[in-house]
Amino acid sequence: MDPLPRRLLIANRGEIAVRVARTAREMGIEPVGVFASSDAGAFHVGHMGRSVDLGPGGPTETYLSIPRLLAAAASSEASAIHPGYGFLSESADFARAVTDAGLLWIGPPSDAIQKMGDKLQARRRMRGAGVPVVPGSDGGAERPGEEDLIQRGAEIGFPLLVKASGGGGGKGMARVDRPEDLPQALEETRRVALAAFANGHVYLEKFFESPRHVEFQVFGDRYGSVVHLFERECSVQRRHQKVIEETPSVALDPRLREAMGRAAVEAARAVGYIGAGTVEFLLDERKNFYFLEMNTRLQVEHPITEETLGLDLVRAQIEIALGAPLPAPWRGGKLLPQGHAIEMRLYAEDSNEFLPRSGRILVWEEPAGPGVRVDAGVGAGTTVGVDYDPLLAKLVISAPDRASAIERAKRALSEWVVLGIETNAPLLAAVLASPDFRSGRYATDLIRRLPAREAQDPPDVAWIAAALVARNGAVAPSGDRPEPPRSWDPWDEASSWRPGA
Amino acid sequence: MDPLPRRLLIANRGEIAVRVARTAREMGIEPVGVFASSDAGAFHVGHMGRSVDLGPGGPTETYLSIPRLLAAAASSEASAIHPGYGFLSESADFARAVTDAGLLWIGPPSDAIQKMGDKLQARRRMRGAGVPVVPGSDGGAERPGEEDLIQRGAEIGFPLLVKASGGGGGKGMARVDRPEDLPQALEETRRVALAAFANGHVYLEKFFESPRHVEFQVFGDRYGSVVHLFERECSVQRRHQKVIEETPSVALDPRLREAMGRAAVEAARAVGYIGAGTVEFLLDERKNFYFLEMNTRLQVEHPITEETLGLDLVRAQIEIALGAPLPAPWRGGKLLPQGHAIEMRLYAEDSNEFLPRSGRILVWEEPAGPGVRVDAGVGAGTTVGVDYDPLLAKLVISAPDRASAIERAKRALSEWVVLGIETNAPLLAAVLASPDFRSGRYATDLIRRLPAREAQDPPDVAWIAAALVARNGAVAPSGDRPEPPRSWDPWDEASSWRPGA
Amino acid sequence: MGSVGRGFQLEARRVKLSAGERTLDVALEEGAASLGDRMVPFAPRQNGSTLVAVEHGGQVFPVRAVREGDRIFVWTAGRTFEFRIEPAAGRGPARIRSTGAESGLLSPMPGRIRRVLVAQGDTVTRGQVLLILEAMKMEHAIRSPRDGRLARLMYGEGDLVEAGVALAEIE
Amino acid sequence: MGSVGRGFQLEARRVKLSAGERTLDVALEEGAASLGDRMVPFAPRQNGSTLVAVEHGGQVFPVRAVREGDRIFVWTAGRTFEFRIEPAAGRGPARIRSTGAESGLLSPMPGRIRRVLVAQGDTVTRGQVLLILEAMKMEHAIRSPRDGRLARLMYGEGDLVEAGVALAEIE
Repeated sequence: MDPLPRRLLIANRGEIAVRVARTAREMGIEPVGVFASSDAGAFHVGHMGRSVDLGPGGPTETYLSIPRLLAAAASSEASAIHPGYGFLSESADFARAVTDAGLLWIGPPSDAIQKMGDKLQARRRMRGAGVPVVPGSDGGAERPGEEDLIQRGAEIGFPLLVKASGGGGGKGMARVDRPEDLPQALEETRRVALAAFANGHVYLEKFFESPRHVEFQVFGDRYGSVVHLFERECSVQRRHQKVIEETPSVALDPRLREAMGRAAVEAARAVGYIGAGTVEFLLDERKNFYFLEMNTRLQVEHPITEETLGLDLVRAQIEIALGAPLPAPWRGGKLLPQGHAIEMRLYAEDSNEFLPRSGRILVWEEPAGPGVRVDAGVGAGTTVGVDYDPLLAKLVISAPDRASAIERAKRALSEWVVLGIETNAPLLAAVLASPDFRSGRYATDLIRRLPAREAQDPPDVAWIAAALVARNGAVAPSGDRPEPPRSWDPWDEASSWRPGA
Repeated sequence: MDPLPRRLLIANRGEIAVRVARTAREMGIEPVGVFASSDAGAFHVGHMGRSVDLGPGGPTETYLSIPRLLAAAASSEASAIHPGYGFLSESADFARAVTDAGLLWIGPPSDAIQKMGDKLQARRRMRGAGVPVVPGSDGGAERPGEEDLIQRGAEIGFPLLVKASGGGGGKGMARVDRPEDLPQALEETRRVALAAFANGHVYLEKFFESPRHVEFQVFGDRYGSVVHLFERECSVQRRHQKVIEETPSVALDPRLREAMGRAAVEAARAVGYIGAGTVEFLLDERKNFYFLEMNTRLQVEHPITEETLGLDLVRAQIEIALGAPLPAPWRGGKLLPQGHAIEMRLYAEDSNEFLPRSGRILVWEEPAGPGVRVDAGVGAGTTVGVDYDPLLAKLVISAPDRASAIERAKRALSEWVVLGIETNAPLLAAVLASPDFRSGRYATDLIRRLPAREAQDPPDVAWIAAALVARNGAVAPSGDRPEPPRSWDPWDEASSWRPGA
Repeated sequence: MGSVGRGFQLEARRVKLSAGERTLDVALEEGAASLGDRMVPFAPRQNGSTLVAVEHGGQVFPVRAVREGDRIFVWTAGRTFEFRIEPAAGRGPARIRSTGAESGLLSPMPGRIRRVLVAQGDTVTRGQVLLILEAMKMEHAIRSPRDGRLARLMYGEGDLVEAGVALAEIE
Repeated sequence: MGSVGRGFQLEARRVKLSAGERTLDVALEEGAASLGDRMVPFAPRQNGSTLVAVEHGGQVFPVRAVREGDRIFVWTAGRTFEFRIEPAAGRGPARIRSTGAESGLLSPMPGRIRRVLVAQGDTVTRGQVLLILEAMKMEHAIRSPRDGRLARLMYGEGDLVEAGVALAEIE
């Protein structure tokens, strides 16, 4: 294995930047953060060894600017870069630029990213590798024209999905129920795709009413070994994006797990994969599985795999990037998951329409205790704006079995105090309480089928507490600016209190 | 198993009260807290389902008052009581009173507590059960007189320890180096013992220069089964009290582990033990082990056992008290520890003389992320007084192996931000960095042999930050009372900020 | 009771609060609170200067509460509630809530105007997409609630808007 | 740099700080700090109203800081430091530190006087136990630093004492 870098630049923000920094420290590597000037006080900056200012502008000019990131690595003398997820994590250009700059790229080879990044190409490769893919419009012609697509649509049948070749993760896709809506859907998807991914190619896919979404964690090393680290059940979604993940999946029996795992390894092999990746499958009611896409990076939900296997996947990413082979026990199939793990994503959004919220976090108390891990990207005082992902933190639960994991998850969720901004905690609680989730018999339509989250009347103590706080802050000493609520101002006492007095 | 109680009264405070409450919630039991009126705003009160005011007075009139605790259980309709550790957890009278009141006692039978509570009696029983005990003055006469003891002292040899029969956990003992000091030591120990334990009996024990302190977790059920859940290495001590514990112990090989485990089980059997208990052993340089004492309650350091075995020991306590048998895998010897766990105790005390500190916690940021568990009894704003144990929180680390556990512990410790009160964090860091601890070759004299913790010069950024805060708080608007430091007052912005503005 | 009085002055106090559709006059006196027409005994319990619990009918219940402007956030028993301080004399001016339900003309979320598809003066039809709002990687189409003429457009492309603000006026 | 200026007013500021044995005049101006006789460029970085980092020589380093009375606590790079604000004109009156090292007559820790073993006026000898102080389950014997006469006893049994306060006077 090559020597460890002295500093690792983390080209990201939020919880994943903090998460990667923790592993870096444990390896004796100084984590270097980056931030947009307008984002100077971001939470992650307070958790790095040091950070570099990427300058003015929005995400595009900063966290997404390859030149500025490379300059930041140079100025901080960081010799390696970890992209986290999102932002440039799946940019083949970035991977190439980092390597060309003589820096260590903590991720898969750029050509593997490219091959999987184009969904059409990827589907073709998978078919070639004998991995089942969702029936779609890309069986024949390289680039089918308008008429071909409309004809294929008729063959596939409705409802179906129009998908952008450059899309993924639920972005750049549209559901079409009737043939007559197809042309407009094609146009709109092309527009979005061009704007979002600079790639206007689209294709059609069979639409499954209520499939499961199950993914496999895979790892490859530069010596040709590829293994999987078991599955993650990701069917609890809203807006085609994951909210709760768990492992193991109740939908898999040993034989199916083995078959899907083998397919995942084949998929990774087909693109010469090195490092950490995730192969996503659709699983239909009849337990047929289809390749959906491969994410060529660390997943948001990677911690549930870490918890059940007792591993640090970020450490494994770094060691493999440094040339280490896959750990022997991984290759020997000696790895056995212990117990059950559940991840809940706390988003700054409402629990019914899932619309993002912004504001300032005034009180932030995290759950803790046995079997509870919180990976947070915010804290008390953090301002949540509109420019970045609304993910606030991840609550990761481990327990000996699924039933006790669910009880523990409910307990932990009930301990979480977040005041000042609306979160989706009520949605998370509703899922944990739903019979479908508890039975394990659920699919991607679980949340759609839940009753709406209704606002509850506050109990007496809540009204009393509100009155206490309202009144204490209501005495205005100077003009219209209310005085800081006395009982809430740590300085009120602090400044008058004297040690030894 | 009997039906679960609807409410569980937790006769304790601080981190253990919160810890027990968490398990209660996961079992669907409402945790009921108690507090002294003078301790009304204690951290644990904010983490219960509800709490009951024990009224005026110090610890003796409140947390140690059996009548008031029983009254609290009655008024809150709690049908079970968990004592935590310390306070009345090892009071046979309390255990009896709780049972007599028709409430469920989450702990061992009162007579088992009694038998182990009197250290002289316990030593005699252990000898009877064939468990090796530390050579001492209690071989012969029931209650040896002054002269007998002085003669025995000569036989045992100096240095030796004078111990109070009612003592334990490092309390009520004195080291004597020269024969001529023995009479005064006997007198002083008797005085302390009478005052502290209402039991003036003392005895002598061989003193070991640098033994290891290794304990075994045991569990018994009411059907006569007794098992051990492996060891905890507790040799990192100051003032005869534990600071860092880890499991497994590097000092034990499989054969020794098996022998000590069997002795621990025998010790518990000898007193008809039911529930969770801990058998403490001295381990000398030649790997001879001697029974030291049995703690008939949950230990502060129980979490490291939970982490390596993936268990919830509090849940097991409650289930066994309700009549459940020991889980089958425990009895079948199927239990195998996974990886390595380390607990670090954060105390409000200085790192050189270990003298307690009091004050107010102004900033409190806990470490988090993979393999990190924090059981805390305080938070931002908590006032730490002189009436209670100075334990602030426990940092529990788990990792695949000892080396990575130590690196993770260092990382987590470096993340911990506690401002406003002095803590022993520098001591904890010094232990983690010491060659003796890292090699695993250490004993109870580890901390004594460390170089003193020297105050370091603050780096530039610390001076700058101090100046920023000093100046922002220096503008005094009214008389001598400085204004709250602007940049630190969450209300300054909050009160002038308007949503949608 | 060392904790009471610490921070809190418990002379009589009265405030009108609303939560969701409910509005209530709450008055606090030493040891008792009147909620609308009900009286309940209570006492605050503080951790240093932080309210951790409220005594209510002899038992003490955990609570967290914080005020920001005229909004108050309260956590208790695992649930969070938002209150508003209402002007003492009856309800104040109707406040715009950001549910996006009432009218497509209100911004349903904070975000940036990604595209403006119409111009002032245009005649628009019900359901027609007027603007595309983007926040946190998500696009949201703002449609006209009815047929009419676009009298005013309050924002242009790239503008930042809060939740619940008016985006356009239609005659 | 939206974050600067938020909360912090960066007009020139000067303060005398001490940490352990070191005392330093620190002056902050927009973008630069003078530490004693050295000038270093700097800028605060805030999270909302919370200082999370300080830019120093082009790189940004995490920091937490808080003031209580004339004491300032700062965390950075995993270590914590305590500062004191010194009166601008030279050092102020010598402050009693609670290390317990200087004199057995100072309370080495906060606690309760458990027992008083001597009376005012008694002649005492060096090393003689005068008081027994108890805190957090721990007993601590306060011994006489020298031979002499016990001129004054400041506290009685059961009294609560802070760290660093004088417990007795010996002539």
